[in-house]
Amino acid sequence: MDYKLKYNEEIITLAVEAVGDGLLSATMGYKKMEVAFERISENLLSLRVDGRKHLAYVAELPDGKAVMVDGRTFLLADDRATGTRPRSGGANGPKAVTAPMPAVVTQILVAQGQPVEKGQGLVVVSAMKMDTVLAAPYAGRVTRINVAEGQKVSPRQVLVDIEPAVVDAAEGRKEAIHG
Amino acid sequence: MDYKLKYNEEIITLAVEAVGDGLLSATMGYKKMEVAFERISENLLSLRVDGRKHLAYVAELPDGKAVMVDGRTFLLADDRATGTRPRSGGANGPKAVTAPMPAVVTQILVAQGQPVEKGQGLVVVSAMKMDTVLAAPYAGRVTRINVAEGQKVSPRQVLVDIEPAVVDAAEGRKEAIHG
Amino acid sequence: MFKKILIANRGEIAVRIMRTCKEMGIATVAVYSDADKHALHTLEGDEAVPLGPAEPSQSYLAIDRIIAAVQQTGAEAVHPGYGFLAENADFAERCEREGIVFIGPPAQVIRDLGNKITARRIMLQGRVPIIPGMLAAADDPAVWAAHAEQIGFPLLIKASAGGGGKGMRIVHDPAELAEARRGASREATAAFGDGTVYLEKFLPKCRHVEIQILADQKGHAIHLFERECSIQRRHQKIIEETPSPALTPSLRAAMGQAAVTAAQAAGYVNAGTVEFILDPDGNFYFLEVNTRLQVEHPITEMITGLDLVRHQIEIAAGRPLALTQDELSSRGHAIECRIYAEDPEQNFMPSPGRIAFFKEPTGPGVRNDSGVYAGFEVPVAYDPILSKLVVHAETREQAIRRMIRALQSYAVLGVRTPIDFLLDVLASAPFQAGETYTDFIARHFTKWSPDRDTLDLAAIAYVADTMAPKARPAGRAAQPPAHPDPWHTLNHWRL
Amino acid sequence: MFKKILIANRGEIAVRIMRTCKEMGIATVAVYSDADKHALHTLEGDEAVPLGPAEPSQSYLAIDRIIAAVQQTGAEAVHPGYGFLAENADFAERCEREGIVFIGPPAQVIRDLGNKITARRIMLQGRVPIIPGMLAAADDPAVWAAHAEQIGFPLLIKASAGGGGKGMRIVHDPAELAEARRGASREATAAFGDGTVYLEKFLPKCRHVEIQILADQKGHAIHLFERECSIQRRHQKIIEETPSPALTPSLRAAMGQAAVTAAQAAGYVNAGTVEFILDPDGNFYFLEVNTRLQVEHPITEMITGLDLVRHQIEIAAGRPLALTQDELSSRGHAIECRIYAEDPEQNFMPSPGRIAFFKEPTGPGVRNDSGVYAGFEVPVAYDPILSKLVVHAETREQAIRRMIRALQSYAVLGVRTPIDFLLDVLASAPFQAGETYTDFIARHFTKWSPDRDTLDLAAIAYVADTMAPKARPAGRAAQPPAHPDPWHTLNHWRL
Repeated sequence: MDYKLKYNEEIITLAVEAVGDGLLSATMGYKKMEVAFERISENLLSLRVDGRKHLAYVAELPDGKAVMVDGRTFLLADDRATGTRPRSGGANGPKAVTAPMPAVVTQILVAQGQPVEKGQGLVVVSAMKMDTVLAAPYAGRVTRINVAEGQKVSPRQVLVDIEPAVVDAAEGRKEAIHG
Repeated sequence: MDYKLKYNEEIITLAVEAVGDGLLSATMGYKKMEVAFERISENLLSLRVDGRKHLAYVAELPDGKAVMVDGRTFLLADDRATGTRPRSGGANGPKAVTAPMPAVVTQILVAQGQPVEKGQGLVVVSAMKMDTVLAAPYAGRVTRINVAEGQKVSPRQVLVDIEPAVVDAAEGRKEAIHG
Repeated sequence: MFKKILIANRGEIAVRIMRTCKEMGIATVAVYSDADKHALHTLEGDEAVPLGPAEPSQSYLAIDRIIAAVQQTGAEAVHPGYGFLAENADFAERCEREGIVFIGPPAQVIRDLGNKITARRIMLQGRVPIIPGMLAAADDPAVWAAHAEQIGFPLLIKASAGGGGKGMRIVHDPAELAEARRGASREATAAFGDGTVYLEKFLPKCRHVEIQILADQKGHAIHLFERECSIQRRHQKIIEETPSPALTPSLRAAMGQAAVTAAQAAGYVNAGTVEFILDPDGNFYFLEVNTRLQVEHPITEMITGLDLVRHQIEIAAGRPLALTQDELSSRGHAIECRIYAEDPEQNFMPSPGRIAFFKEPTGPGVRNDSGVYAGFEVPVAYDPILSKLVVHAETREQAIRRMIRALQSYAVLGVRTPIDFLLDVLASAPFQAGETYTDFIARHFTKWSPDRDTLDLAAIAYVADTMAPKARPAGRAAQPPAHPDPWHTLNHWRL
Repeated sequence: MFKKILIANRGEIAVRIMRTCKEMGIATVAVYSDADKHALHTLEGDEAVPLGPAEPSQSYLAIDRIIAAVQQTGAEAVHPGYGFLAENADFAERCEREGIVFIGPPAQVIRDLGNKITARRIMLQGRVPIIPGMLAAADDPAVWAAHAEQIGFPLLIKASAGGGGKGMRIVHDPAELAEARRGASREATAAFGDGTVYLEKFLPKCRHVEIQILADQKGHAIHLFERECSIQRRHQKIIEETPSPALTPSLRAAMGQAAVTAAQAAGYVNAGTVEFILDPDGNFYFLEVNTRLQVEHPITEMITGLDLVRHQIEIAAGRPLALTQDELSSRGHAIECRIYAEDPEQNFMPSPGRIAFFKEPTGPGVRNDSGVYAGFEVPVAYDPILSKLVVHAETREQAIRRMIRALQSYAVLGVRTPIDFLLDVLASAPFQAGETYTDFIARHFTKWSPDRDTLDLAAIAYVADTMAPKARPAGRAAQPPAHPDPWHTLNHWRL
């Protein structure tokens, strides 16, 4: 069975074969690993990967599972559940600016109908004593502002809709990487 | 609503009236208490009893709930679920000797059919580096031995059946208390 | 001694103060905003008074509401913790006026030391070394130009009311001076309502070393050695340690004495911290006095064996400080890591949310002062500190190893933390060599990203978690029969 | 230094040893019985080798299997912890023969000191004060009678191979002597396979005070001050503290010196403990040497700032002990409470079972060395210690208050513990006055039962738990929409 796990903007592919009770064989790229696993408690697993022991703490979150191994924590999501997410730009690219975390809108820097440049500040949100400027991911025109100053916003709530200017997708992506 | 809670061999009776969301009025004997409560997490409750705050940790166990308040832990069981349990002796009294904890039988001191005195050692069990002699709770005759030396036993497993000698129930109880 | 203290703060520092109060037999009053109804400090206070909405101005900074809570609960003293009202002279003054003991220095001392220009003048009079620079506010550009020339470039413009890097500009060239001054002043006005700025010499490769002091109401003052706090991100400390790898015994004695002199020059009372800049040649310069308990106070507690909060409360209650400088000694080495809800991959952006799982490190020489628990929703409204992880060991090398072990066994799932980033800092050669300068993160860790090998393991753990059957039933392995014989042998074991 | 160490033990002590190994960069091998497949030490070891069935004789006491595990994993040294094989001279000898470093004294020293009569002779030669009594085994009843008359009644009969109170009898009258001797000898034979018993003067109102020692392979020995361990139930310590409330500085120096002399007289190497009986007049007498790490070692670590396990390993690796007596000092006051799975209402009967919920105390000066976790099934087969709760504070009074706070915030649900009993002992007037004699529990706490007022609160909590809706869903308060816009603003914050 193949697993596609999303980590940040990246997809990690594992070919997994159950080879016994609590035993599996996992292939990642050129690396093949023999794994023994056992659940110790709700959030704790004991693993043996190619003969080496590890403890893994796992918790279910709304957007995936948080996994901690050897002091390092990763948020992984089943990509089949969430759909592939290209990094930015292109035909499947964003049409909106969303809130990255629960925050309060402290300032709106643009007006409806206004053309904006890529990287131009649109909205200032405040969370945990820190102000953050949310910037336009591409050039375009503000079609709608969905929030008011002082309003609380949730993760991924769409704050501003932007209609993109016609731009070559490949170039847009390149710019994003160099930005 | 009345709660009958079993604590050791004792029954604690509470008359409880829900007086609002997260609010109840509890009467125990002559004491009446106004209680506000709120669940903080699966095992943690915040209580306000007659205006004083307390934190209570609660866990479901097979034989009741363990409750910890201010560093003191009690095992309480709903008596309606378990039925009343007289302390010892009398018509409803025990007919058997049971294991008090998971243990290993190290020695059997009596034989089937043998008459035994009250307090006479019947079985030695070993748990956690400590040997314990299980004694006859009353005089009688061993009708059956259900275990063998070296056998592992579980809490409340019946180890030895005893048919009681005819004895005045009231006197039997008195002796048990003075013993 | 006080019978009841109100803690005008939240989170881990409120919890930490309550613990000492409880040990002193003092009842505690927690205050909380709507966002903190289920916060640990709200749960752990003997009483808890709601203040109002999450916004600090309407809760933890609302002086009237806090004073009302003190009066309503009959508390005799207020501990401000750090942040919020801890260095607010108006609040301290209001407490004085209302007959409430403020656990900190007198209002006038907070006011004097809160103004950096005033503080510099006090230190100069007390012969405490200060960074070359201005000693009075000035409007005239010619005066600025003259000072600039005399001090020499590069220069640093600082806000007199400042803190947290706001209203600060580095100036490399005379031509930039006027514009930089205007920009800094504008920023200072916005941040502090006071646009006063002044000039200092800029010291590029330096360390941030601070000295903990304690002073009682009779004027007896001592120092509790130094803390090295050079590892910072966004002008905020993330790793602190003591002793400083840079101090010799004679430099330690000189800086300690300077801090005591500074305290006495300012008429200081209670616990405070004198911050210094230390240059690579061993010259040190007064930076500022923090007139409160510091986030990093536990490392001083570890090496001295003292409870600083207890001493704060005793001093505030008018007790003389029984400790003398001679009997104090620094034992072993202590390190603190601040564990924030933040994302080290995203420039330490805050990462609020619900903590789904929380397992704290334990063991010899490990202390974790936490303000959260599994199930708690870390609010958006406040500084996202979750806990301060502190270790103590015989030597610096052993303390580093101990901190690495502690970080590796610290599981916080549900919000992002810098635990893996901190692991890499502690394991790095420059940190281990003690090359802890204030530019450390910018110099060595700007392009940090998480370990790839462990990511592979995490992916395997994800799959294993999906495949492994979920938790076994809550009951014991061996269930008792449904209607067990009621007689309990246990009662007869004493026969 | 060793690259890999096998820990021939289980539970909290195995976990505690592993932590130091990890900090020293030494890989650890856990061994486990069938009952400990999911034990914390099994999980935390870098490797874990199964030994066999739960019965100690087939697992943790099975020398052949442990030696095989060492050889199979390539470990260079074995740490025996305490209990099991820790004081087994045959095991130490076997390790020596197999070229495995045994982290403890040489086999011959364990053998000499394990025989109490031999140990008494060694101490006498070293001029260490011993309790008046016999110095050789004797069969002749006339010899016994003569000794008895010379020593004077009451007398104590002890097993030469003894420990844990087995083979011990107090004799008040010459007429009882012969029968008591036969009984003690029978018990000693059953327990130790050696029926040798001897006579000592019985000291009724006394304290149990022990001195921690460290000795390297070059003969350099130091002491790390005392531990007062008088609070015992069933001849087993439950509360230990240091400093002892009974010791003056001169008595401490004298006992410390006697312990170092004892160590040198016995040719001692590694960490060990010299136990003394201290009478109310300040006379002290050698009792025995424990040739291993003690359960209560953490309180010594707290007041000295040293990691005893690290020093054990360094000494075993042949390193000279760099510490000198002069530079050591005892700072503050430390207390340990042993948290067993046992029922203080039922004569401390073991209480095995599944731990349904486990919340450890934390905070300044609090350390909990635990070997369990929520969900773990405490096995029936072994000593039911769950953890050692240790506190450190500036004074004895503060340490007591700190321990009370820590115990009050320690939640262990699913097995019975003595936490509430310990709370009452710590709060009692005789404990607070330092009247800690070995008869303390029998004298003040035989009729103990739990607090009734808290029982009422617990009943209310039971009802509230039944009425309060169960846990809210695991997700965040604000759920994202099912198919959110995939673009993540976060990635663009650096623009």
